[in-house]
Amino acid sequence: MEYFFFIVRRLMWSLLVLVGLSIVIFMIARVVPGDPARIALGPLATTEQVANLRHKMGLDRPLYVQYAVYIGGLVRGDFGQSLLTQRSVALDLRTAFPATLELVLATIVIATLLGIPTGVLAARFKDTWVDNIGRVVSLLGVVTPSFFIALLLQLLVGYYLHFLPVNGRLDPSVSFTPDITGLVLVDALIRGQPGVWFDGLRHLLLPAISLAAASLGQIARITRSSMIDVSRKDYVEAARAFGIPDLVTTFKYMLKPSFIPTLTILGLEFASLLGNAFLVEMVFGWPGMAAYGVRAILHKDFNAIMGVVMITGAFFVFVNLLIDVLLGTVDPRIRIRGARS
Amino acid sequence: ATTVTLNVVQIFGTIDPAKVTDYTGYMAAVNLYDGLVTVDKDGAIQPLLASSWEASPDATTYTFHLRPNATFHNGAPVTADDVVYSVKRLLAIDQGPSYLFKGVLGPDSVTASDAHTVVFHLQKVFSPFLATVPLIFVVDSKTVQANVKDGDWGQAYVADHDVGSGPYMLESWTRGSEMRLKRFDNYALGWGKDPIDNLRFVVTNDEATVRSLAASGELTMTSEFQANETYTALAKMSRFRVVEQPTGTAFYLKMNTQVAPTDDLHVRKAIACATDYATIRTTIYPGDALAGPLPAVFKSDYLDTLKEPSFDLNCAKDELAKSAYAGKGPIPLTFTYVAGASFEEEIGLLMKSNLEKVGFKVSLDPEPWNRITEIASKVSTTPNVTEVFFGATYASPDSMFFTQYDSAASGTWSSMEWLNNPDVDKMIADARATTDPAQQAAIYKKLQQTIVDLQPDAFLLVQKVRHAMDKCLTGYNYVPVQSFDYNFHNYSWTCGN
Amino acid sequence: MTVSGPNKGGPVLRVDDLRVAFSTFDGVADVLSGVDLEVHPGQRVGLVGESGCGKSVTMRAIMGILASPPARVRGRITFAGEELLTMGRAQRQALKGTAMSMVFQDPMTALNPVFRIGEQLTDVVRWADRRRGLRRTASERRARILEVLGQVRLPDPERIFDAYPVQLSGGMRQRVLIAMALLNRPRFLIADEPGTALDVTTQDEILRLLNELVRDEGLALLMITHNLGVVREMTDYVYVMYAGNVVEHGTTDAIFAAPAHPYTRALFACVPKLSGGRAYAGIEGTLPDYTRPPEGCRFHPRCPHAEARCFERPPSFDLGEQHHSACWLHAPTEAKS
Amino acid sequence: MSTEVPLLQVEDLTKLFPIRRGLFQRVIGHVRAIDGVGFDIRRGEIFGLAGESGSGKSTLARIVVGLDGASSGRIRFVGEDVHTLRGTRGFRRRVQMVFQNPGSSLNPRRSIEQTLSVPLRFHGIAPSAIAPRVRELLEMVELPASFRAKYPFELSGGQKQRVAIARALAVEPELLVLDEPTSALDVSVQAKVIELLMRIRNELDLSYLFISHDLSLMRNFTTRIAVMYLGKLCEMGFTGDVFDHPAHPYTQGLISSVPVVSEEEAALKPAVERIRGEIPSPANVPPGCSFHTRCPAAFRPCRIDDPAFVQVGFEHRTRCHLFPRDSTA
Amino acid sequence: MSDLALSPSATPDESSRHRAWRRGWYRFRRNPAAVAGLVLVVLVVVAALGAPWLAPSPESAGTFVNFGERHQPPSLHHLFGTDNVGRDVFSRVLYGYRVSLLLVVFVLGLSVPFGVLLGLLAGYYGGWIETVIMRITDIFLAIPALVMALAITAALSPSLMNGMIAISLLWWNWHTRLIYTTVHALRHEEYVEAAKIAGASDAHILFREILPNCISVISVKVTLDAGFVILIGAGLSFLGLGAQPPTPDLGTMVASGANYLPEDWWESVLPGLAILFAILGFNLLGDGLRDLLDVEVS
Ligand SMILES: Nc1ncnc2c1ncn2[C@@H]1O[C@H](COP(=O)(O)OP(=O)(O)OP(=O)(O)O)[C@@H](O)[C@H]1O
Ligand SMILES: Nc1ncnc2c1ncn2[C@@H]1O[C@H](COP(=O)(O)OP(=O)(O)OP(=O)(O)O)[C@@H](O)[C@H]1O
Ligand SMILES: [Mg+2]
Ligand SMILES: [Mg+2]
Repeated sequence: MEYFFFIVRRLMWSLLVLVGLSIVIFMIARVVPGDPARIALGPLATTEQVANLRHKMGLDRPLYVQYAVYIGGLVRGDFGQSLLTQRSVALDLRTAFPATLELVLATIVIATLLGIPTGVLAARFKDTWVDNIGRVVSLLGVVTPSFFIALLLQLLVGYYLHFLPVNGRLDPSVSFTPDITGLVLVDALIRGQPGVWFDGLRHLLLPAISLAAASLGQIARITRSSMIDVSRKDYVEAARAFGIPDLVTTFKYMLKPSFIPTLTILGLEFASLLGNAFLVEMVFGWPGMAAYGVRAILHKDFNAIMGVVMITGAFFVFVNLLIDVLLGTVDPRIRIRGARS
Repeated sequence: ATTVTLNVVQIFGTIDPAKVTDYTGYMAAVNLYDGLVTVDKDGAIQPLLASSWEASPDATTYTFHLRPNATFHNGAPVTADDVVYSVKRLLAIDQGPSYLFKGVLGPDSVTASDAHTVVFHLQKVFSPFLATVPLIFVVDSKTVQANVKDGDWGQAYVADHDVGSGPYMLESWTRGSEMRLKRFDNYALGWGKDPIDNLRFVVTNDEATVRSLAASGELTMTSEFQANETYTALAKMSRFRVVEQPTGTAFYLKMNTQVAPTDDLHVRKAIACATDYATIRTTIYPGDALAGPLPAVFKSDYLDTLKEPSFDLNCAKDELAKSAYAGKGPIPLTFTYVAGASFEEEIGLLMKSNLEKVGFKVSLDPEPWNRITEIASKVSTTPNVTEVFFGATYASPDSMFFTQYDSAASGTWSSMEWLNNPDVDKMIADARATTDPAQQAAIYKKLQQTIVDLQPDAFLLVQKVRHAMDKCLTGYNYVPVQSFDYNFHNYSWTCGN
Repeated sequence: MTVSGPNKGGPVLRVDDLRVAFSTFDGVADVLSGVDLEVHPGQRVGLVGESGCGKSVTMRAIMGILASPPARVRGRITFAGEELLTMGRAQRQALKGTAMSMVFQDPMTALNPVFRIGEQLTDVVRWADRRRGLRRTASERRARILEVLGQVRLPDPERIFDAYPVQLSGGMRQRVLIAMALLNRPRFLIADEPGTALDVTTQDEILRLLNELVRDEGLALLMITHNLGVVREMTDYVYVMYAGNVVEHGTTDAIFAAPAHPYTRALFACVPKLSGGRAYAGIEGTLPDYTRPPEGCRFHPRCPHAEARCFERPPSFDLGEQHHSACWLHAPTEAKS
Repeated sequence: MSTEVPLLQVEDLTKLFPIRRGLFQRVIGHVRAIDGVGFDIRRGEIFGLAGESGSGKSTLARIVVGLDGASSGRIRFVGEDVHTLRGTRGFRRRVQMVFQNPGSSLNPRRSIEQTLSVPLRFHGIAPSAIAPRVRELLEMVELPASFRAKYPFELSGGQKQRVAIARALAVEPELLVLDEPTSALDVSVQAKVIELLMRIRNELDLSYLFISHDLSLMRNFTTRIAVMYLGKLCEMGFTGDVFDHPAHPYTQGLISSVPVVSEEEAALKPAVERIRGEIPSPANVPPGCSFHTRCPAAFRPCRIDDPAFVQVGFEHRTRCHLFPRDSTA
Repeated sequence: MSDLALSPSATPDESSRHRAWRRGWYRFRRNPAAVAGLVLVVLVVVAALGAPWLAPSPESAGTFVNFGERHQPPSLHHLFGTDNVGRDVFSRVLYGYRVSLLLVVFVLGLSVPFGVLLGLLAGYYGGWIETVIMRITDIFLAIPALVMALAITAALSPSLMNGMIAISLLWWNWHTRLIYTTVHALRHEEYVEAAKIAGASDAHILFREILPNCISVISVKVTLDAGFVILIGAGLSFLGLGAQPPTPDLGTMVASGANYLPEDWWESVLPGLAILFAILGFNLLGDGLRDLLDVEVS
């Protein structure tokens, strides 16, 4: 019960964070020099046309009224009109978000599937060559700018080896609209189109790897250090002293508790993953939210900027909420006491 | 089926013909929609939905006779009522090209005299009127009316759906990444041999991506905005050829004539002299010489006695010495170009390097395009110098002069000179009120000389349009209006399927 | 108090000249420099000494849980006639938690917080079974666990089985730790300061429980503590340790009756007595730095009786009646004179 | 009974800590960390406070030195209400504290001199007088003057505790609160520290509030002793009386569970049944006599009524139904 | 473990501070990664400070153009080749380090003191001060730094200065959080309470007792941050929102060089490696310091 309250409290707090976020971003968007009405009307519009549109868009009303209107819209899932695409931002995001989601999910899968074993191995063979290699690889992942990895991969795998495609989500010859979940790989499976699935995978690989490098490195590092921390705990010594085999001690008695710090830090790390997605999507022409957002920013498309930031923030907050729930499943202390220890 | 894949460097904002303003938007619109008339490669007006038309002698009434067999993509016939509705809708929404018709057309100016005849009653004489008609695209009034929400003239619906009669139909559109069109079999003008069946516009301004798309065989045609290196790289691939044509688009350094220091004619002349035209034209951005405000494609109105400008740092120093700002240390100068366009940046760097040699202190401020349109709206925020391309929106020198130099048009990116010169204004108005081509030409030639003397711009070059395209793709011709050259009805695929 | 003689078919555990060194920044820390001790079947042996004197290191060396760099272990540890330090890894692993078992000190940290008590105990049984080739069903194992949980007088073993450590109080966890040690019916048990983290009353209870269990099961016990009172109440035989050396050992009665070594005597003098009287004083100085231990008797820099001889290491002198002291004061010649 | 005003008077002191639960973390109850505690400390005396972990000893100490406020009740220092004194330099200066953990009671980043000069600086001692005073303090706790420049990591536990004592003495307090000052030390070190404390008290005429759960130590060190259980005093009296004739079953149990090193001591332990189980959570104090859940002598009334704190001998009081109010001698 | 065994056996003439440093240096030296990090950082700093003397073509960092020598591959003459306007990439990289370090100094100089101060206040005082500060911090933490920096620079119009301001606006919260958790753990340390009893003022306690104990955490975090600030800054300029031409910014160089991939790879790959080196250096150094000072900074 306390755990349930804990989650509910986190949920409410998340909502509050989002409200705060909306205020911050609304302020930023409104102090931006630039007139949305003029932008909407295009370069040749007359002053009179601009004034009319400003009125129609409510830009001549006091700031708090504008904010109230905006929030009112948000509650109904309405992010307003994009100036650039001339249609509802919500609709734009509905196509852009799944693309980003697919990329981020693939990234997380790659990063955890490779990162955790790397970290565990490095901790298990601490100070040996296994550890050294693991540490170098994970450090390189962390310190290399993701856009640089993306460029290098494009260069090596795309241009020189002609191994994998370097642009977009699907081959131009493939005509497929992911209209069920929005995720190409999932929708292709549902629709039973293995060709499309394979093509989607080929397109997904390089962006996902570029993006995963940093998270992978971070996961490996955290896993390693928390495994080492855990390995100094009495209960690990106890497991050893009771003759429980090394493998079981490592993968059961050490790994699970070491998930606790790993998960906690990953939640925060997720923000930088989303940030990097912005760069990687640009490099690979991935038609996701980040590409949409950067374009919105470059074109001062206010509603779109706010929409992107809000969705990104909500995504981040949601993931952290999810992590809290996961933490609860890993750590009975949270489940029982209903608080992070 | 043949598919043409080409890259566009900006995203499609809207495909609503009443709201389209930009080059990219017209690429879609010209394929999805038809106007009453259109423009050919020489800027001449050609029949489209209207098979013929006539103007009243006083040039205030135009009557268009519609083709009887034209249908919209949903099969409904194109009627005079659709035309009337389309104009009303354009004026009511008051975006897109509607500014062209301010004071020329009112909501009741257009009437249908029968199912296939439309009459335009102009509110005043406007000689370039016929040249503006290609921008009025006809929408299927029934479908639009059926989808009106809260009196929005169907904006929400038309934003996503094609309601035109053009040669291609919208198949799918992923905003920000690609748009696919497919051929409209029952197109009124019919189809010749080897038509293009499918069109795919891929949005990317990344040179590397364009090259890799080309290398992998995905790309049929590039945009006209690629970097030199890309054209060179593609030309090396056996599949491609680079098609190059002179255009009606000129590339200017627009100088703000109302703020220091570019309010001084000598400063402007100094900048013009310090411009390394040859390097720009040959190395950075291939183009033809431009002597004055008007490119040479406007043959009959072009003043051919103007001298090509030349790069001369001594001249620049001399002019600067004559200016009011001389002798007070380096003269600060703001210089803006479109962020992300590498050739514009290169020109900026070149200009900075040369200008600083003669006594300026240049600050380079790349800005995104939208931001440029924004800062252009006020004298005080308009930079001293801005790199700007300008091409005619409709096939008349009026488009070049009015929009750039008339004081009535100031406050837009195309008039960042803020010229505000009464002589210039008068000449433009005179030309508009004349229907006699010879008289018009005389006025335009005088106007060109006047503007050159005022030096509101450094005239960099006439753009050459360059596309790398598959050798099988033929039919490309430059059209001096918007992106009308991307009307794929004119193209064919000569290699069979 | 049962006094079990040292020679009932040989010792269960015999430690000979155990030396443990750690490499550290300051050099090599010679923590244990030749520890000898014996534990006989059914005997309860105490290992007592100040904090940092090497008690836990001894325990870890015996259990084989010293991390091998930085520790270097030499000497001989014989368990039930078998040499532990040279035996195969698997063989040694097989002994842990079965024939020799241990009770951990800190009930708050020795249980894994993210697994249920039952699961942790089951693993202990399961892996021991596997190594011993024992085939037991899950329910048999569970029955055994519940039995032992009952043995340590935990109320409602079923509930404890399904509980997480956080749900138990310190005293209950300490009982679980004892149960864990007893699960596989060991012959020999090491307890490192059991219950010191608990309150006096609880500690008292735990010690009594342990004492009873050891006696009922006929176990040999090596009890590590710094509390002389506990030693007196819980053990039959005592080793007193100082700075990595056993300085005195003998039956509990003998040592408590007449502590011989100056260190032991000083230690006794420090203990406040329930009878009051305030007659106690500390020991000057501190434990030596193990990287530069004093030569000879390691206690001599703090010893009021120190003399030239003390720069040589004294052997263990027999004081009779199972009482030995490693001090030159008790050298036979000296003793006679 | 002396007529002199006691140094410290604690009257009916209560300290509640809120317990928050549920969706909005509302206060659903209170931990009664201290519940109606009253005692006096006389000038020059060593007053011992014993009890199991969680019984509220540290909380009481913190309130006495003014680190925390009480929920209700009153503390007087030399007759003056501490609420009016609290926070003022005057009171601060007169009551000082030594903490339990020598490892954490010295700031690892500050040299011994810096640590010792803090109280001096903040009690208006002239900067020039600080250095000599520091030296004097070190000498008082039997540390060489060279220790001034050292950092805590270079000191042994006993040495650190001496520095902590020196810091407490810096401002010449009258009462020193010692919260388990030796429980983290070895017996050998403990003996030295206790010796020091005794000497200082004699020299400076100090009074101590000495908190510990080591009863043997209490027996040797304190003048009077109070035993606390779940926030309440259950027995109080002169040390000798309490040890020789423990009245409360809890006190008896405590004493009997002390491991001792000699037969002679063992004989002193009351032959009573052991105390069972562990101390209940102060968030959930049993009704009636709070000890009844563990008391070997509990009978019906214990579960219902909270016994009064009655006199069972000369200045010897206890809180147990075995001693009804009228049995006062 | 007891620290008794480690206590004073050093030679008497050696001050204890000195000994602590020596011991730290010994541990540091035994960590090859940390030494490598130190070397890299020193190289980067030397390159940045010495750019005018080390760069073969210092004018390349300024308004210089030479269209005759554009896109030259690496050679002895141009170690890293030339870029699209014929500037020497190597020289620009050296100057680029100046920009990166300027960014680091500015951002951390602005945000660390601010963040630390807030963290101290929130951690020490608790109550509503804590609630307000930490909740605001949480809001800022919920926004990916790069995304927010993008939005802010877009608002302020792109330039190096605005980029720095944007990043600073986002950076403080990490320090607030870190210091808050540290202080939160420290505020009930007995030495803090002892200082209170001794009558010390809040300012004394905050800045003399608590702050010094946060220094190792802060210094490790700052070192690691230096790398991440460079990383974010590079990302920002990669998108065209950071330093503007002709400022020799490494991120911008990668971005504009990317237009000439794959043929003229050196224009983006070499500046990219240069960024990598700097970040790697700070990270290795930070990790080394963390091991050395044994602190937790996540
Ligand atoms: N892994 C290690 N590396 C270096 N030195 C160590 C290590 N483990 C223990 N020591 C040292 O060995 C000495 C003895 O430690 P040990 O833990 O055996 O003491 P103890 O007698 O158990 O003390 P306590 O009563 O405090 O538990 C200490 O000085 C300690 O510093
Ligand atoms: N700040 C606090 N908030 C809530 N409860 C508290 C707080 N401080 C103390 N308590 C509770 O008050 C009770 C008494 O605690 P206190 O520390 O005074 O006990 P103690 O007798 O000193 O124990 P120990 O011997 O372990 O030091 C405990 O149950 C404790 O949990
Ligand atoms: Mg130990
Ligand atoms: Mg306490």
